[in-house]
Amino acid sequence: MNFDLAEEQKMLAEQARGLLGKQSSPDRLRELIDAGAEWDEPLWASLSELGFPGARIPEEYGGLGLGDLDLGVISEEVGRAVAAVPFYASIVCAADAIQRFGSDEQKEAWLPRLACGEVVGTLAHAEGRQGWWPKSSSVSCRAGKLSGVKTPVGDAGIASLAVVYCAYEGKPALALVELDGETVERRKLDGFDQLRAHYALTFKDTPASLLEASVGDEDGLRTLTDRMSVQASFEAVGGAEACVYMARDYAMDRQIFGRSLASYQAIKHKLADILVATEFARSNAFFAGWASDNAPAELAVAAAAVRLSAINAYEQAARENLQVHGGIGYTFEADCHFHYRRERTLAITLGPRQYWADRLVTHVPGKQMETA
Amino acid sequence: MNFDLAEEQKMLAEQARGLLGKQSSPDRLRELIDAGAEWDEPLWASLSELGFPGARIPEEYGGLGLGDLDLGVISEEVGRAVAAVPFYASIVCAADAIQRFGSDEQKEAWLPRLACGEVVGTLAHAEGRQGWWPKSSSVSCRAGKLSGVKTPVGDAGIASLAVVYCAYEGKPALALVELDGETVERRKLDGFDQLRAHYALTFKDTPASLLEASVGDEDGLRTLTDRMSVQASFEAVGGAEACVYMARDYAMDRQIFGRSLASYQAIKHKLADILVATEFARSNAFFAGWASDNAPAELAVAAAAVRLSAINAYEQAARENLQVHGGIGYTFEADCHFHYRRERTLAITLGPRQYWADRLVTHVPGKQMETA
Amino acid sequence: MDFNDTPEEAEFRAEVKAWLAKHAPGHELPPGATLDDADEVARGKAWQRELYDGGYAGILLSKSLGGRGGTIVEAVVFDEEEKKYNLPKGPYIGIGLGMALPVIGKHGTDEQIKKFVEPTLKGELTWCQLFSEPAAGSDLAAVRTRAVKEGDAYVVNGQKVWSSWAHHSDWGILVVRTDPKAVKHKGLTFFVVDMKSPGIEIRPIRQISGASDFNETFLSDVRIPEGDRIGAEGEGWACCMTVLMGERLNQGEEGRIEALMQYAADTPMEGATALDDPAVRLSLATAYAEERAAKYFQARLRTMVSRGENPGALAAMMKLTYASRLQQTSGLAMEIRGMDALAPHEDVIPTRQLWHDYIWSTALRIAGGADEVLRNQISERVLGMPGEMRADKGVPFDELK
Amino acid sequence: MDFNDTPEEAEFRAEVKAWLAKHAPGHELPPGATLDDADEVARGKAWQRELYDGGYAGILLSKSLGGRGGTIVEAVVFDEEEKKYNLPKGPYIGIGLGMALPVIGKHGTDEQIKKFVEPTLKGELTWCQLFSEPAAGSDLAAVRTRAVKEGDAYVVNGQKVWSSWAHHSDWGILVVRTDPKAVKHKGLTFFVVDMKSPGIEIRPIRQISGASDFNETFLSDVRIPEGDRIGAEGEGWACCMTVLMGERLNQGEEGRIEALMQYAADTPMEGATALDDPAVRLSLATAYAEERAAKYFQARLRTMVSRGENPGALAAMMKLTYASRLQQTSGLAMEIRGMDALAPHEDVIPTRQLWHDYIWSTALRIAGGADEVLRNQISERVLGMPGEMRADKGVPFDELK
Repeated sequence: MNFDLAEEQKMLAEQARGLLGKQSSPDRLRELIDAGAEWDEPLWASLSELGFPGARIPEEYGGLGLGDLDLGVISEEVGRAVAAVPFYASIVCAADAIQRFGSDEQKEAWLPRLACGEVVGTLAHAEGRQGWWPKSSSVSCRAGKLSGVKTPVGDAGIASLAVVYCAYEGKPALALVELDGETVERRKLDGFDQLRAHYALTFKDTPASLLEASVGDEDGLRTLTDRMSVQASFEAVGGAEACVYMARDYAMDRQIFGRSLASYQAIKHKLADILVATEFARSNAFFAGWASDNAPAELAVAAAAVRLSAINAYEQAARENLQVHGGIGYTFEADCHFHYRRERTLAITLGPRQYWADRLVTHVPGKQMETA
Repeated sequence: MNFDLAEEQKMLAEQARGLLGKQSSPDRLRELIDAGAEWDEPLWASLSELGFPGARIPEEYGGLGLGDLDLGVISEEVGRAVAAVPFYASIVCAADAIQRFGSDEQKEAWLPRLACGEVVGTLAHAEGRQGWWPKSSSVSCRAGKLSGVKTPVGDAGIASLAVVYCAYEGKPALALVELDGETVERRKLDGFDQLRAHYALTFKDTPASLLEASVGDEDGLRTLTDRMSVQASFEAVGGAEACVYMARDYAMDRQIFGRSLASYQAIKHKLADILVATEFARSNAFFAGWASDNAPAELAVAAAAVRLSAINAYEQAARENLQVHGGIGYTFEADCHFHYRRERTLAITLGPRQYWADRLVTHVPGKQMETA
Repeated sequence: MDFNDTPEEAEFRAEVKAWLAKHAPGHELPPGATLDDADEVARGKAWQRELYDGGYAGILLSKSLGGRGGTIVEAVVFDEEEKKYNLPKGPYIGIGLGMALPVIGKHGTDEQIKKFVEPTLKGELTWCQLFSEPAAGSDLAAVRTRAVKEGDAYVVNGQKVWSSWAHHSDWGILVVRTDPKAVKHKGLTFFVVDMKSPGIEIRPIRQISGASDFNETFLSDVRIPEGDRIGAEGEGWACCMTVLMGERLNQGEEGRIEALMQYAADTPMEGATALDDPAVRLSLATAYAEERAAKYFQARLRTMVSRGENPGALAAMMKLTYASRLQQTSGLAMEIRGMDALAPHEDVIPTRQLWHDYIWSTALRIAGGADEVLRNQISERVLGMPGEMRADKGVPFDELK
Repeated sequence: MDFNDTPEEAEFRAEVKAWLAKHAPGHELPPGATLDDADEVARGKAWQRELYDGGYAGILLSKSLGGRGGTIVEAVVFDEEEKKYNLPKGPYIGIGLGMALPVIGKHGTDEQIKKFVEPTLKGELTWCQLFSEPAAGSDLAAVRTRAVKEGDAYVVNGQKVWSSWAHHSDWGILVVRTDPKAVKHKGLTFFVVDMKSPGIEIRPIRQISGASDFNETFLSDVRIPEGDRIGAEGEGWACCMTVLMGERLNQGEEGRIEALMQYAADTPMEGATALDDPAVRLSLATAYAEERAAKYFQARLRTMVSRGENPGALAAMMKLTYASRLQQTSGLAMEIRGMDALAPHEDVIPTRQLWHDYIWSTALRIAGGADEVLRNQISERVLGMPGEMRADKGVPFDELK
């Protein structure tokens, strides 16, 4: 029994944190927002040089062939920095979908280009108010052509490839679509997160190639979302921890009524509780990352548990970090708002709490209940 | 607009509080528990002398003919003292049911005796695990005879009269039953609340008289529970306030690390939050009590709102009062435990939060949703 | 207890309704319009002038000061009726009526009253407040902006923050330190300052919402005539208390949770709507119960005020709960709607309102008494618990670290 | 990261399994049995003797002291396997192994080690702790029980509370004040005391649960020989820290929330069960996620310990969350079951367990570090935030009010 990261994983985290700390500072984030940028392209190039996008992609497809937990430590650092890169969309979602459901040809065509960061992909699952993964998709795939609307789709402005959740012969399926053609209309939406752009994608007889293994594989699609949950939860843990220490540092510096703000029990206990929530969420994330590779039968419960605990932790952390900062936290010049907005993105992108509660209860060992 | 109790109501509260403070001290409660008593009979006699049981019963039936808000201020004092009297069972529930659904004969037969406290009544609605008001009751009423099991029924050991929720010709109904006959088996249950006994009642062809107006009147039965909710919520508000001030007083006295325990922000903020919850719950109770008499169309929402806020307040108050007391709070000699147990009784007797959430959402003006 | 109007109240309401029906429609803003600031201020002033002419400016202000000398219930009734129209009501008007006039009325000289009250009531004079500083927020008495007497004027240097609409205000109410050798609360003095005075520089603060309706105000050798000092030197803290203790009985807004219920009902979910989900129902019903409680609690406070009682720190309960509830429920509603709430595809308006609320709630939890400060007030002033241990007690300001 | 046993761990587990299969069944308690206290203690002692003979008493205790000198992982493995049997394990054994032996081992003399360690490991000697006092709970250093040296003995007077099973223990570990002129923490001294000494009177405390497994212990002129002092005079606080800092890595129990899910599933609700209600699901799933997190967090701490790192205040997180979770979820489960949970009609056992948990959680939130104390520890020791302002710092004990 050894429940800690391996040395190599710690080095990976350190490397990622070092790079992101240098290239993705809060001032850089402000610069990007001011420029209306959709992403931090130079940062993505640097991350790609070090092989991060390809971390979990098999070596035969140009990746490093590492595991889910390794990817998790990178996701955590991306979350800590609120980095404006399509790591989640392109790697956690799109590359994973291709890896799990694609044919050899599809893998050969796309995974190497995703692994080196040259191509950015995304996964288009939501359909507006119909939900994040509507039971039956209104986007249809027929005879190699895709039609319908997916919205919102994260990072779809910089992606040239989308894995699209659709209906094929009445069954749920994933299809690969190149976004640069004329049959795709990309409409940038006004979004809540200033560092992750979302689009509405309208397909009109757009050429698409099915990921054959996905057709009708509902369990497989749920496992894909489990795996997305694990990585996004690592992101949330990184963000939550950043908030705790940002608040702590501010409170230590700030004097109020002749005392350090950090000496007030209201502030101490608030941060203690959030630290507990964060460390607990991290513990669930560690297990989920481990189970994802080593105990797939436990993944459903682990992914649900980490989703519920990580989002709770990040929600508290993002809100109370701003609160501890007081008025200054409400200014664009302070760094609280990046997390305050990103937290909502993660919470909502990961699907409703109720979905995960159902998934958890249904899969807890010894229980034989139906999904509601 | 005047949103405060009238002078007479304040006097009523003061009178009740004075009497209960004197006769129903914590030491008296300990004495009753030690004696295994089911109630405080002398206290009930004193309350009856002052006319409290008959407060809301019309003057023509020997009561004082006061309103729901008046009854509420008495309920609040009963809750503050955790008094071991069947005020809720006999007056809030049984007498109200008879008053609302009984024939003139039934009212004449029972209300005067309930009003003067000579007879104790109770309302038997729950059926074990089937819930507090099962959709279709398993207790049947046929040709003036009642058969089946009701459990648990509060104060049924001291009651000689029960209003029983049952099925009559397939419809929900209430029936009056005298409990002292041989066809009723009363089994005392081991219960959580040491100051309010609960029984299982088994009826075998027990003579019963229907409250005719109740037959099939589902809306009427729901209104009855709304009215029960209002009064029990007042009880909860009284209990919650007692807890806040008990905790405050203890903290002011207790020295820890060379300072008053009350000077710690963790304690101050905890009690501030509970006080807010209590004052808010009281505000909802005031409105609900007022609406119950003056704006019946608003009762459903008001009863649901006060149930949700009052139980939340009392739950927090009962738990944190004990916490503020530390180790001493865990002893029988301290006074925290009366509230800690009674709070659960009120929370659960008032039915599931979900029931009230449904009732509220369904009745909020402008909404046209179905009850789930 | 009675929720209905008394006959007198009903009469007043009828009178107000009639007056508004005649005068308000001409001042209403077009629905959904975004005006430029100058236009908004001009419209706000015009409506205030209308109110003045109708006898409804300063309902609570005493008659001797030129107000109506009305009751709290009349103010509430007027407010309820006025809210039925979409009228221009900005802080530049509200600060004058709610903060400047009470302090001038109580601590000012007859000349000052004469100079400021009527023009403010008429909407001719707009106000901003210059209280908070970067190192003096919750701890307002820590202000460092200095005023030094030179002849018949004070020379003021320092920096103020969180003054709303300073760039569109005529005058400011200002608290500064005149005696750094005195202990913190004792060395403060209160002024009114002409915002066009030389040496005043106003810079917008960029907020996390994207808006810049708050400012930083830099004061460099600003000369304020002695005649614009309110009260005596050293009376600044008492003046601040007059300002801050003003009626805060209007905190919170009703109807928010009903709107969220509607939002949930407009969100499809597995053949029904999100509002049919019991977990959603329970969350929204609980929030609704709290919102209703706030409404009735407010009514209790108003009843107290109408009897001449001071609700004191009880009023803090309204703001404390409103801000948290706004944050929690707007965040929750985004989750209920799901991904469409991150970047709505159509029907953008209600979702934008949620974003606004979710962001604005953070400011609300801080401004006008942070959550933690309000909990202190409630525990100390309502429950009588001990004050915080202070390291600044009795220490001259310039010896504090 | 690996949740599986290493080959060495697997080997140890196999060995333990085999040993337990042979020796444990004879010591198991009949299911649902309630024994009288004396019988329970006798059985507890017998099982401890069996452990000793098998070489499993004091797995973590160093070999030089007569323990096994095993690793934390071995202790965990043994614990996991032992828990599969319903064995008698009372505080009278646990306090000896977990509190008395570590402090005697670290601060005691060779004679003391010789006298106490082996009999305790063998289960021949049982222990209670005499630390808390009515005015010294969270603030343990405020103890007032006095010891005055007279010749070669100390005469002790005072009152201790919350000693569990004091009436069935042979010896007690005791902290008292020997120097009231010294500041609070400095005037304390640590002793072991024979519970049969004249002058010791033990009275049961009546708890809110109805049980009386805790005691008040009154000490009146109790003479303790100098040889039973542990460490030097004034070293009492250091000894207490050794006791209290002992591994608290076993806080919390798994499987609670699964049991509540089953309880909900056994509760009918509108044609389905309570577990089918989404609001119930969400509450229980969230609690389950926290319980799981605690399990893996504990595993992280154990990994730290197995590397010789000290988790320090991190361990407080386990207890803090466990106690609150127990209170919340047992209360919630009662609501889920509804009125039957107030006074069950049949199938009483799971409901009684909930009552027990709901009551016991209040004790857990206080004992061994109240919630508020643990939050202080986490913020100060893990986050490095400032300590509380203290009025007792540097003041001689007898000058404190």
